[in-house]
Amino acid sequence: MIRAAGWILWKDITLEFRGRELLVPAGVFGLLIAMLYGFAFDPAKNGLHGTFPGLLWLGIFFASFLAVGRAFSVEAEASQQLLLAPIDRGSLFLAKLALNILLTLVLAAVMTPAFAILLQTGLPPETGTFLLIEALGLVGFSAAGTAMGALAAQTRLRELLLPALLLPFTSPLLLGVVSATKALYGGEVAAAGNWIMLIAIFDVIFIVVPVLLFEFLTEV
Amino acid sequence: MSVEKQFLEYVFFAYSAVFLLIFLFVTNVWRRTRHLEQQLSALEGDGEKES
Amino acid sequence: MLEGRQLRLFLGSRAILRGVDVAVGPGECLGLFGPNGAGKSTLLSILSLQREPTSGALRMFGAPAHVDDLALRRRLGYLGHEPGVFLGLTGMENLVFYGRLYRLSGVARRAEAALSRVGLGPFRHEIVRNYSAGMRQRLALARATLHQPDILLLDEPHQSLDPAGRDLLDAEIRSQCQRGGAVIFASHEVARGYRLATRLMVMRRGKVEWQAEPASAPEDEFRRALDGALGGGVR
Amino acid sequence: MRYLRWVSVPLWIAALYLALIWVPDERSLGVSYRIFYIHLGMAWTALLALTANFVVSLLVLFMKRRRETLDNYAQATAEVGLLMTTATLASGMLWAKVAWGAFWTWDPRLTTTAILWFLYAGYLLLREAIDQPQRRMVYSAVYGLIVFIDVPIVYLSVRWWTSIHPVVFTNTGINITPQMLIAVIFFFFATLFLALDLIWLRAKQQDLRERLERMREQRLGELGY
Repeated sequence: MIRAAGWILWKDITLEFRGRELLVPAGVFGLLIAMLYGFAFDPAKNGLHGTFPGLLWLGIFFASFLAVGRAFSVEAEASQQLLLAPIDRGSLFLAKLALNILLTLVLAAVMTPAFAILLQTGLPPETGTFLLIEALGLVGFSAAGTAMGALAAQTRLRELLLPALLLPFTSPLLLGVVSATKALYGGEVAAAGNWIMLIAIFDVIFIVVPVLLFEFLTEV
Repeated sequence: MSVEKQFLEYVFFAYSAVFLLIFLFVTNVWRRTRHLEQQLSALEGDGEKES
Repeated sequence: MLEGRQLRLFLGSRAILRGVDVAVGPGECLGLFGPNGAGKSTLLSILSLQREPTSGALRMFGAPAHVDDLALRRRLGYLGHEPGVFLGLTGMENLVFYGRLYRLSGVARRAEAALSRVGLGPFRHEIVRNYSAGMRQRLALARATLHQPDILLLDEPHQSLDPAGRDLLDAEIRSQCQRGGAVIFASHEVARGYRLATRLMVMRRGKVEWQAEPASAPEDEFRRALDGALGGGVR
Repeated sequence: MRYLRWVSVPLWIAALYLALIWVPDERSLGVSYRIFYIHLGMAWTALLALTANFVVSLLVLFMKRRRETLDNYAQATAEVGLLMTTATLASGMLWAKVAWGAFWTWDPRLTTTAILWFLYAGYLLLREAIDQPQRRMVYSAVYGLIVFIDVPIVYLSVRWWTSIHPVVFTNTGINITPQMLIAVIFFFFATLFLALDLIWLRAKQQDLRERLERMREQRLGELGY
């Protein structure tokens, strides 16, 4: 199961390196968001420290939508044959999950510094903890996004349906990551720890439940 | 305007809002059912004519 | 090798297959013919374990066949309407990828051999997006036969192939049968299909209308049966 | 099921009489607290309808037979659940304006209920967007199992987190007078019967649609398509 997932991931990364169909549009969109926020909120005059965590995470989530929504469409050209191969259905989910985690991590790595510079807030203190929050948050977002992307890919509306399916689920995650980041800016590391726990629970639920249910989805 | 009267208005709004929602739902279901029944009887009618 | 009895498929209340009996043995090549919407592709999708029939019994190699039987999937090869190859990978990479999923040994060697067999040897390191439709179909054929399946299922394989490619495909099908494998193909190619198949089956509206062996049925009889199926509708 | 309405209508009349006239005004909120009855009835019924949707979704995935009928009920329960959640939110917002001075606050219970609304709106959108009946059935069942996570969270939210939303049943007992309890019970059963009626109506309509499709199929067959 893991080996097959590895090969599918290898194929997707090769495709992404050659075509750059996911990262480049999503990355450009992410940087544009930072710039537009800068225009709209005028960071020089009103300090944005209070709202920065919310702005940053919404930006990352919206940009990630573009990448996560397409992850299953990449397969569209050959999904039939891939499903005919003697591989466990769970491995396809795992491969897509790993791909989405990588994509969103790269996006966040580009967007976070850009946001910190353009909105003139700087990174929060306890940068190590902040990176942990980013990693866990993006794992959760990718897990939920992969599950909902698998559902949405088979509908008439395709990616258009994804926001309506995914955003309500990610609201507790958004609350978690924004609150944790805010706590870091306020210097309350213990409070951030509690929020990190919530994010971790979200991650576990959205990795385990879809793996269990994915079998049903590929049957029809 | 007394507070009592304002309270009464809110109660009225709340109940009528809920009833309006249910009314809209029911009429929608009924309208669609009617439509389906029409289509069904048209199909059945055709069948009898030809056979 | 493969036997389906009274296969039925309903999508909601729509009947796509209405009780089809189908069987192939070693060395046999069954040709499915009929108008669009007759259920040929649906039948092939059931036989290739993409979906379960609503009712009916499907057996392969002497045991009941189910969608989730991974060992069984390795013994089937399927070529559908779409080539099922990744446009961003080279021909070689495509075959190696599929070979890995099928857990073949000596993947690179096998892929090279398969590519030169379908005449794509010189183009093996070129990205598939630059291939023509005929080349993609040849690659798809190499992909479907890479793991040397016992049963080969082909859905209108002649489409989008150039004349040389068609001959190549026919040779591939014949060698599959000579090896003791079985082939089921769906086609609109009347003359070519008649020559190729060891048994002919004409379907219409989810049922088998007519079937015979080419040895006992002259080609014009087959054509009459097919015309009946094609013209029986409203067209 | 056809006699449901003969119980439902008198129940509604009784419930409305009890809640709007019979029960005396509350001390601090006066007449406005009477929104409470319809709010509570709708809220409980909404959660029950969505729980029914969860059960039906489970059955769809694990039963072999009669799945199409079950699927009709999945559609019906989700629609009625969403309708009643909407009614809960609408009546709740009006009451909040009176009691808390604002239509909306980011209280845990309000937040989780708003999320609930979006989740089931998504459920219905998903159903709408899949044409192939088998796939619609399985996909929406899987989604229905996942979104149900929020239903117990809505119920428990006031108990887990500090919330300004009032709670009727707590570990220590019932927080309302016996008179109010009688009206609450009547209102709850009135809305419950209404919900059953609506679910039945909607599922029956789906049955009709399927019959129509079969009929169409058959007629097409007769015409030689």
